[in-house]
Amino acid sequence: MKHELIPLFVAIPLGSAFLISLLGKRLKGLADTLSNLATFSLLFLSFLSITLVKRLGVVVYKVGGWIPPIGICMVLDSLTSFMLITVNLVAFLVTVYSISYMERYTSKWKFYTLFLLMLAGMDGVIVTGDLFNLFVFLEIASIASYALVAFGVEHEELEASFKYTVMGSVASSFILIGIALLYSYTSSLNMADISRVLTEKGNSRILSFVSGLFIMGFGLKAALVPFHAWLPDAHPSAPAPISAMLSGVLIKALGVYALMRIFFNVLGISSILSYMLMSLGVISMVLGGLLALGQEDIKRLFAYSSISQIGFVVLGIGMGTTLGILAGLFHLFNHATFKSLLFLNSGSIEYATGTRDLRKMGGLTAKMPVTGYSSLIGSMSISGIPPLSGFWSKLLIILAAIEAKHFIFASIAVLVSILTLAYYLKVQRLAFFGELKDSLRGIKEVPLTMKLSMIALSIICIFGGLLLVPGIQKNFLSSATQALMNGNNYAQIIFGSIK
Amino acid sequence: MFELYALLIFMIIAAIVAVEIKDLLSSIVAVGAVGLGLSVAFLILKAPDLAITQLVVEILSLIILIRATIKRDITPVNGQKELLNAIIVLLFIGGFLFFAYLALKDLPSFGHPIMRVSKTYLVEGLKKTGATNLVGSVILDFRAYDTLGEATILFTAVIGVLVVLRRVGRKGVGEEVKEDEEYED
Amino acid sequence: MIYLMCFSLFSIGIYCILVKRNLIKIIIGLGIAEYAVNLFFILLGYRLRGRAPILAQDQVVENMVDPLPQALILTAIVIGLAVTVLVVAIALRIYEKYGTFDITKVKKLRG
Amino acid sequence: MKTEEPGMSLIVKTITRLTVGLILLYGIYIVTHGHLSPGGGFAGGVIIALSFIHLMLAFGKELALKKLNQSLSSLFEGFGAIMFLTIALIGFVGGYFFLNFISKGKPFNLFSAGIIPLCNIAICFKVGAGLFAVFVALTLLRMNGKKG
Repeated sequence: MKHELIPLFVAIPLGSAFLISLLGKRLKGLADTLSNLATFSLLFLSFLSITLVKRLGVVVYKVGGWIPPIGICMVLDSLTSFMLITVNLVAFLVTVYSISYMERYTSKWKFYTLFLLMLAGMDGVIVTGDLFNLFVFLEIASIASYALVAFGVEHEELEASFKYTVMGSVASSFILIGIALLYSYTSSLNMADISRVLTEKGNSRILSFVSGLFIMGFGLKAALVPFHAWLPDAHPSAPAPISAMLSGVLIKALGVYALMRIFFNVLGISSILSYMLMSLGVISMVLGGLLALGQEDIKRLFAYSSISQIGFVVLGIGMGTTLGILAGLFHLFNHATFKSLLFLNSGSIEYATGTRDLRKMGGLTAKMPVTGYSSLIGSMSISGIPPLSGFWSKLLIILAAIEAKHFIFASIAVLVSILTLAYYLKVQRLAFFGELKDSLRGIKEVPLTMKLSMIALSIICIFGGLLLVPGIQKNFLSSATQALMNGNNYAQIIFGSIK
Repeated sequence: MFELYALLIFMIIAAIVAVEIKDLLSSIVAVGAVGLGLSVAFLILKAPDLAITQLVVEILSLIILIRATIKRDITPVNGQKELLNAIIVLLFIGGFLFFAYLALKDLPSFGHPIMRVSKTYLVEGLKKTGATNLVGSVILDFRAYDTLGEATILFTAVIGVLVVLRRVGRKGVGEEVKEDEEYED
Repeated sequence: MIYLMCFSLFSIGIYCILVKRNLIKIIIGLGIAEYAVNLFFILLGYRLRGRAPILAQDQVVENMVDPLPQALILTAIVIGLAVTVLVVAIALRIYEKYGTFDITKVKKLRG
Repeated sequence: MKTEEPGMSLIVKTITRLTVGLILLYGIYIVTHGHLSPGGGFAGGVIIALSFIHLMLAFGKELALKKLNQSLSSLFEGFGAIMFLTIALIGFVGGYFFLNFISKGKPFNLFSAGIIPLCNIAICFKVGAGLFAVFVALTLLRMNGKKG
């Protein structure tokens, strides 16, 4: 098991999706078992991949046996395995949650099929080393998510899904034009090869145009602020496990990861670009936070808060310093865990009470202790209360901004953290504390599997700060940061490990 | 290359007609003209595989679009156009085209691609894969992984359509809804 | 020059998506934009007086056009078809719920 | 369209009867010769789906559904998908994902080019069945919309 590990990240979810679509209708329970099995094995493989990277360095897999510029290659480096762990961890816990939650919807097997296809798309995007292949898998994940947003087939879901589909397709066309231009300019599609040719050719106008196209395209997928309009509709409308996946990992895998990979390793980051990313991040942070404050719908509030937190991540990564990238990646991981936890909580509330309106809730902790306390942990973590995980990553982002002499950005980040605390306190006060409303007397705590995954996620939130302990940090975060900081040496590393 | 220019001008005009005409059905027919023009353009550009595919795909999507609109609300939309919105969009497009114009100067000129990597496909395609259709050898051998993705996309869309067209989305816990009844209510 | 014409076609599609207020028109705009992108990619791979990349019996490789963009665009056409089918299905369901394709009348969501 | 009488007029039906077989044959030709001449699994699959759609448009949905109902078509689709992935995985066992593991044969023969024709057939199943299933679903929706 060396190189053969890599294609499994795509083959396992695809194969299970096809099997479920064939047999899921006839055999009851197969869909549940198979998809849980698939996501669990993916999680296991992701952890395995870390040891593999540690032992061998960068691993390149040649699909079909063709040498990379001719064929497609898959690349496993430390950033890849970091992202794989983030995605598959959330995916596994979400599948466990869905076993009971999706009983509320019809056609569970179609849900699992689409879910696994989306997962395959995300893993494919992360693992690939080829630009067009990245686009193809990005489309798989996007199309699956368009359909999943409309899973409830009610008015709002359909409308949100339409909006999401149209904006997502526009983003895809921008990305495709960017790829076409790069192909014509360098005559290659392999990311390492493109990077090599670009360093030889030096800077040119076409590169800045392509950067603009990619920022528009991937920025739309990542919901950075001028391009965020679809997110507050799409994320709340989806079923809760899907909201957790969309907010928790999809926008990161398709948007932020692709941006990082392309800008740092392929195009090479310049100071203008870095400022552009940082200012996009800051605008998203502020606007997302302000809009979240005014929301009454719990899932909508979480969705706006996602925009704000993605702003933090992009700010950290955009700084381009070692500390900044480290902080950004750390926050990315933390946000994946606590935002999916919060969305799962909101799903539990909806499951038990049937409403998403904050004004109709109150005193839920008394009736639903697991949901109540786990959401308390999630909220405290996202608003940066020590010693929970969110505190450490936000602290690091602010420290990195100060270190890089961006004092204005640092102070804005502090202010937005306080803003975050404000609106999460609002959620806690309205939903979980205070008087229990009469209409909610009869509610019960949610089934076991839903509790299990919420508990697991809150444990990760509590101990997330441990990732900064030197021994763990070196293998997990720092090496991922190093992969980005290598910049254009990416090409040499890839071609070096092909032999 | 005169015919290509003529074809592009035709496509642009057809596209403008498709966008601006009030009647939805005529608009769909105009977009069909754009698509078929594209198919001919592929033929001129020596891409017969694409011409066939574009032709059949265009027919299929036209059938689907026409069945979608026919006998539905095809009353023209004549609500007050938001002029400001249109102006902003036009400005944005103007800027986009200007930057595109600047950037396109750096590309290799039309008709002279670099073809560093793809020369290998041409020279070694037959020897390595045994297929005389070199496009076929690229999509199903050199880059078969992409084609797996492509097939998966279509599969995803099919499942997605089936999901979207379900009649009943939600149900109570423990309540049974027969699969076949989902579509027919 | 011909590239720029292709970009104008793309812009028409984008204009249609952003300005029009009818679901079917928006779908049409998506289609036009996608055609333009596909055409652009093929234009990039064209060689003056080139041959189609299909070997004849003599098996001579001479001045053939680039096969790689053709293979990629085949994939892109499929993606376009998939998106179109999905989006038409969604639009039909919206029509069924609201009785109109007009987006100004379809507004349950606030933002 | 009157509701009592399924399908279109007599002329359309007659022409359809004559052409549908040809279209189907053409689709099969395109698929099997995908590695020799333009075309391939995708275009052929769409043509095959179109031939069934043609039948359905002309004769109304009942007849077409009798020949190929929806669950059968989704079965075909899943089958095509699994076949494609299996081809990929067999190559995987032999060393690489998507290794072209069958001998290449002589050029210009129908049986040449290793896995390429097999992949074409797999894609054809998938595309044809999938698109037909989508069309059936859309048509069924339309009928329901009228009722409600």
